[in-house]
Amino acid sequence: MNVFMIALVLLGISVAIAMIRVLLGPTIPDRIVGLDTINTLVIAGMLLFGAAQKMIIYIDVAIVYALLSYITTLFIAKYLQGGEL
Amino acid sequence: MIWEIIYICLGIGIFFNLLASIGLIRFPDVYTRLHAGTKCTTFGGIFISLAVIIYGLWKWYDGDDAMISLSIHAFFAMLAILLTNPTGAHAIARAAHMSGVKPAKAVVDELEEVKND
Amino acid sequence: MLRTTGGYWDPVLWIIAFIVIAIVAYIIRAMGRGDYSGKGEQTKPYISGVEEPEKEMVHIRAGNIYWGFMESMKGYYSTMMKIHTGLVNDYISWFVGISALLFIFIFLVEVI
Amino acid sequence: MMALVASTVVCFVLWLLLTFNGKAWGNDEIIAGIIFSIIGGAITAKLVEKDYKPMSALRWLMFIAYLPRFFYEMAKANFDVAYRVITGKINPGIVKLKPGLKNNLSVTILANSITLTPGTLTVDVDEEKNLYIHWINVKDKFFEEDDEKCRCRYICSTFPDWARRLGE
Amino acid sequence: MRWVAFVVFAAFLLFAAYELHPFGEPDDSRMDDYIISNAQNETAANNAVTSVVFDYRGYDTLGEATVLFTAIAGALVVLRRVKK
Amino acid sequence: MFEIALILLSAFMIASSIIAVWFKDLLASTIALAVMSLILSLYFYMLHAPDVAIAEAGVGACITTALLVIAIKNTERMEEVEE
Amino acid sequence: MIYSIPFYTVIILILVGMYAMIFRRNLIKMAIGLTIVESAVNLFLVTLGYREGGVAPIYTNLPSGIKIPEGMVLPVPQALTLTSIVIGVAILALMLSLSIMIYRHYGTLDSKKVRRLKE
Amino acid sequence: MNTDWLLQHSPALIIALPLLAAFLMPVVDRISRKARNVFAIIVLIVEEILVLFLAYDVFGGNPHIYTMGAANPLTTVPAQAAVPIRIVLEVDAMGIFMAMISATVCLAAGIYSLAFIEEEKGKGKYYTLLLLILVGMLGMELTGDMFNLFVFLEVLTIACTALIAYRSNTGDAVEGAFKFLIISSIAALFVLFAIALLYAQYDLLNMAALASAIQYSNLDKIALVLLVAAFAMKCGSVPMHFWTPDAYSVAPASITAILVAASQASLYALFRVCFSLYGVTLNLSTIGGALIIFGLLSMFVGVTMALPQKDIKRLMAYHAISQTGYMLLGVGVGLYLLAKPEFSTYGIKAMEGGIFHIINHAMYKGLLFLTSGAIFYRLKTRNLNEMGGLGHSMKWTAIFFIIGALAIAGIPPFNGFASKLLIYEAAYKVSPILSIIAMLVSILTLASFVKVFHSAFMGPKIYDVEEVPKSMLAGMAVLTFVIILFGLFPGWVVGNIVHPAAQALADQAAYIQAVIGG
Amino acid sequence: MTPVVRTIAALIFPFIIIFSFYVIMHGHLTPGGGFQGGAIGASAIVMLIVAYGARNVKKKAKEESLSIFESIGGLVFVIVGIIGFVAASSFLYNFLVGEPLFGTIPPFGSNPGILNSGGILPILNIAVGMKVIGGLASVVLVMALAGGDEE
Repeated sequence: MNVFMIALVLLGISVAIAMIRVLLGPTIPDRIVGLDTINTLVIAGMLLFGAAQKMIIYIDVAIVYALLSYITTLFIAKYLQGGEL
Repeated sequence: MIWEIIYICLGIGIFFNLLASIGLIRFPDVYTRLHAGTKCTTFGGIFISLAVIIYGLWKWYDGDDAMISLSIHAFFAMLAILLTNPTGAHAIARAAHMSGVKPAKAVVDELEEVKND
Repeated sequence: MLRTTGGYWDPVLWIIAFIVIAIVAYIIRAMGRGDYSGKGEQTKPYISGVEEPEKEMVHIRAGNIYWGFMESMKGYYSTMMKIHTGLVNDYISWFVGISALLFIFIFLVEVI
Repeated sequence: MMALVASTVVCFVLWLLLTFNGKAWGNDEIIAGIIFSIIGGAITAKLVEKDYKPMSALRWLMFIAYLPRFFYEMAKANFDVAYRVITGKINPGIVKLKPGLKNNLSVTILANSITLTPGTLTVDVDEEKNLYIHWINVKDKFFEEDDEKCRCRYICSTFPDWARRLGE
Repeated sequence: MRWVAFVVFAAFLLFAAYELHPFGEPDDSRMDDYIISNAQNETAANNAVTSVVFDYRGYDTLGEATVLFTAIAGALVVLRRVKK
Repeated sequence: MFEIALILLSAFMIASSIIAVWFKDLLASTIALAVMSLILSLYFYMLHAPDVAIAEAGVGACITTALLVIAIKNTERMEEVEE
Repeated sequence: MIYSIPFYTVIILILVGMYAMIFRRNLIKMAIGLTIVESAVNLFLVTLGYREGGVAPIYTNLPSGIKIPEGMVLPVPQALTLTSIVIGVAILALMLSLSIMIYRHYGTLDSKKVRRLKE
Repeated sequence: MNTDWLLQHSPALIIALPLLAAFLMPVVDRISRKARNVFAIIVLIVEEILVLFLAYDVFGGNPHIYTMGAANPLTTVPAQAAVPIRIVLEVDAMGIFMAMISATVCLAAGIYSLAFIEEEKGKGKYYTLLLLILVGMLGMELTGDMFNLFVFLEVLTIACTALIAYRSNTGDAVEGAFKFLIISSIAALFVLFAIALLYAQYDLLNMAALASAIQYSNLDKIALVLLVAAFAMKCGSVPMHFWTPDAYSVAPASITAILVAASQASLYALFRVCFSLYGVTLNLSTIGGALIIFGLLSMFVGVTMALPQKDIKRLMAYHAISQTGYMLLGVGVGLYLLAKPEFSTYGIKAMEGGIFHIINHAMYKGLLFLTSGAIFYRLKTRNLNEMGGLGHSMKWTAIFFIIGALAIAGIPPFNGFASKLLIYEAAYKVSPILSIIAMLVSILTLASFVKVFHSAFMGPKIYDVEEVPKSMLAGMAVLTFVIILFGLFPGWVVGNIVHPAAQALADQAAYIQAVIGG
Repeated sequence: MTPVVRTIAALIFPFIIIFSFYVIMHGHLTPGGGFQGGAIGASAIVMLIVAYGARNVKKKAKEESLSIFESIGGLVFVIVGIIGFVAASSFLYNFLVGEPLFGTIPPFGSNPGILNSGGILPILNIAVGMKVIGGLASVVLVMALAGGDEE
């Protein structure tokens, strides 16, 4: 089996643990921390899958996520800190 | 030889990512969780990207021309993670503090003191 | 001329018949007394000595029309009003319910 | 104008890197790259506040010199977190720091570095560019110190100097 | 009552999933095979998905662009400030 | 491995969608929806549909959350408790 | 190997979304439910197009040894999904702007209170 | 630029022209108000002419096929492939019949809106969205591709939603729009799900190719149920009709007239699915029975709910439901009888009745909504209790209202009678009870319109108002003209327009032949 | 937001924009296309909205001009379609295949990708990209401004 795929599945377990935080998190910031972690993990997962399949063009998706996941965080943070958008 | 380097990089990356998740569960409040969630995932993500970059460079060296593109794109992903993750953590921490989440077990909170003045 | 399964329907014939009847009606009307002016006492309403109500009161408002019909079908209307809740969730559940019924219907027909 | 040229050049370099696929670029890629870099540069120059200077080559060199040090601190930070995750020993608090930086870029570099280095996390930045830092392991010695420089050293070693060199 | 309808609905949808072809083995792929084999010749594009989106089913994309345009015009209409 | 990954992802998607529906706090629902969209994008990616994955990334990661947060900002955050 | 787990996932997601739309009364929660159903249908389209061991139908820098056309996933469902995603965003934007206006006029998002129009 | 060339490309042009105009509208809107109005009306008129031009050719007996983006638009199946690959526009008599309705109603509503929609911020957007509704309807009616149908359904839905909420300064309008949107998007999502189920089995999206391949497996049945339920909800058939009065009553009157045509586009899609897509391979009487039940319920519940209404537009909206019931009854009876070969002539007659009723209903219900809009324009209220005595001052409106009301109640010699007669006779073959209920509903319809007429136009003069502006009267006059025309020459209309449409719908083999075989 | 967030937003803004152009322009070679690139580009503007505030963004990019931009995208799409049957055979016909501009037909099978290919696809990609950037950015901008007080 391809080593990258094994790494991907291990990352999946990591995502599972992070999702418990999204589920439990008593406050909204806790949940965003979980979301942020899952974001990075998914980016890593995308890189791994692209390498595992040797598909060069797939890596673009990871870049998109790496660039855009930040905006979600910012939006919710902006909501939490109050004031108008 | 190169496979071993990739294994090590992947191992470190996976280890720290798992550690980040466990840290998220174990720590008591947002700020400490952010320590785990930011530092470890960034570090782990960098190592996983490094594994992919090394893999790409190796294949490129072996004669598959287009594989360099894999490395460059993975490098961009890594750069983006490196730039955005700490900023996101900063934004969350600030928002959390402004929305009134107190650091648990804190011995000192100078920001709260400033706000109260 | 529109041919239906049982016969036909022609509006031109109908209009001709209508015109003929109208002419007949006019003729009958013309046979009446010519000196009737319509301005006598009999045209005024007489409600057993009570004053004639104001013009705007005479006009029957829409809410009162067919009051009897509604009253006699009270049971039906109360059910209908109960169904028309105006709740969006209900609208969607009706869709789900009807699809479920149709599912059962279309699969049962196969069985029978 | 300066901002337009700078952002166009940055965009063009990024375009070239993105479209590189192991062989030299074709003419079509270069032409499309120039056109789109100019458009992208114009949009950037129009929409973004121009409060950061185009970095000179020296700064880039310094940045490269900064990386190993930064990387070392980051690795240390991770082992630190690992230690705390496993043992659960924490003693957190939020402290104020006056690094005395002037512009936004240097503050950004410092804040991000602090976030990624051992035991610290930037929580807020106020108008005078003072940082509020969540410190996972507050030491009492920190409060006994009066000198700001020394206080900084406890938390972020020499990073303020690096940030000043890189950003100002 | 709602729950009964919901459960029946759910049962039939799950039945649909049960009846489908096994995952990863489409029953029939005449149209897609034709597109994969001929996309490069007919539309001169490497990406078969893009050639489907903009060439074979370009009309759908026109419709899709119209949907977006409509929704944005609609949002502008709904949120415009009207004198009371 | 591929199958295990798909099963994991399916479980995550169902879990996050249930979370999104279950929470009373709409902001938390939004976050759960963002997680679902993220996992969905990875799902598309692993089913070899990178085009769709990019679209879902661009939309789900940014636009959907932005719209929902703005809507919550202009209305109210908590779902009213059912009596 | 896995018989059809993705299909069941899709159905369960649709049901979760429908549950939100039938039993939840908050309008924004209903919009979230609609988004979930939308995502489920998108996922369904893509899973229909998956072919065992196939790669994306893009010829740029393919790894060697891919058979054409058996070694590629079906492109049409992906195109349909793209269209469907755009439509989903459009509907979400319109729906949320409508709920903002509803909140402005009614002061609530509870669908039980938002029913001036009935009978 | 010869006629043949124009005729060949007109299916694509019919949809491209309003689309182009809609995209141009924000630019034209910047020039001046007058330019925008003139532009909109000219586009609508040209559209009407194009549709009639194409209709003349199609009713002459040759359905048009147009393949988007092919080297030769007339070849649907490429040389190496066995099935159609590209999107095919399939213009047969039924499709162009619906397109005529849409174009006419949009033209009337466009003229009417010149004065009716107050000059405020957003009238440019209003015309943009009106043109987009037209695009959506025409796209649904002319396409021969399942997914394309879905896309245009969404265009129609979103444009309608935006226009229902056009008066967003009232809470009612927004509420009605929200209900409409959520219902429509649910319906559309399940349509998409059903399309995916069909695609999964046959790897086809073209309707004709699907029709020739369909095997009526269990999945097909599920897809059929979802399609029928979704489209029945979109066209406002009874157990799922609740959104109809909400949406119809709050929209501006000109939009309500278009909404009637829009829900008929959904009705068209329902018929297309039942007849052309599933066709003879399925036990026609099954789904025909379901349609008859839907129709009966719609007729009865619609009209009885209309009687106690106090809001004039809600009342008319319930009547729209009840009239939709007639169409469903007519076509359902047709579907039911066509499955039995010995009754097939009755089946065709019933379908003619149902289809003739579609165009009649669009015309007179559109007219009635426009008159209610005229009342609203002057009185600023929709409540019947506050009206009265308008007949003294608004004579033309009153006359138009009478014509519309008599037509909807099926009083000879107006067009409503002709189509209802066809339905009564054919429904009698299935069961006499159906005819009796249909006639009863007709009487109740008359009764409720007498109520409206009495409370709005009769009685002493209460309000001192003037007649509405000329352009509004012109919009109403267009529809009145069509009603009287159809009322006077029903035989010609049925023979030359409705019968080919019914035939095109019933004859699945010819449909498949036209797309794949030709 | 704080200067830190603003600086990082300003730093990665050109990156997102140029990446969006890359995705739009290479739509016929790599995964992506008009819609995806447009969504990314709109996200860049959304990021500016969240980092700098909607009002500041509105001063530089009005929503009216954004929607005109969007209309132009739609117009280009329809006009390309109409040219298809005026100049060639049918609506949306790919009339540029074999022409010097965008007309190179790539070799069958795996190849490194030629930008100058795809017929009308790159033009339509750009049109849809313009449309999506303008549309999504303007809708987010309008909704973000909707909550504000009357001007």
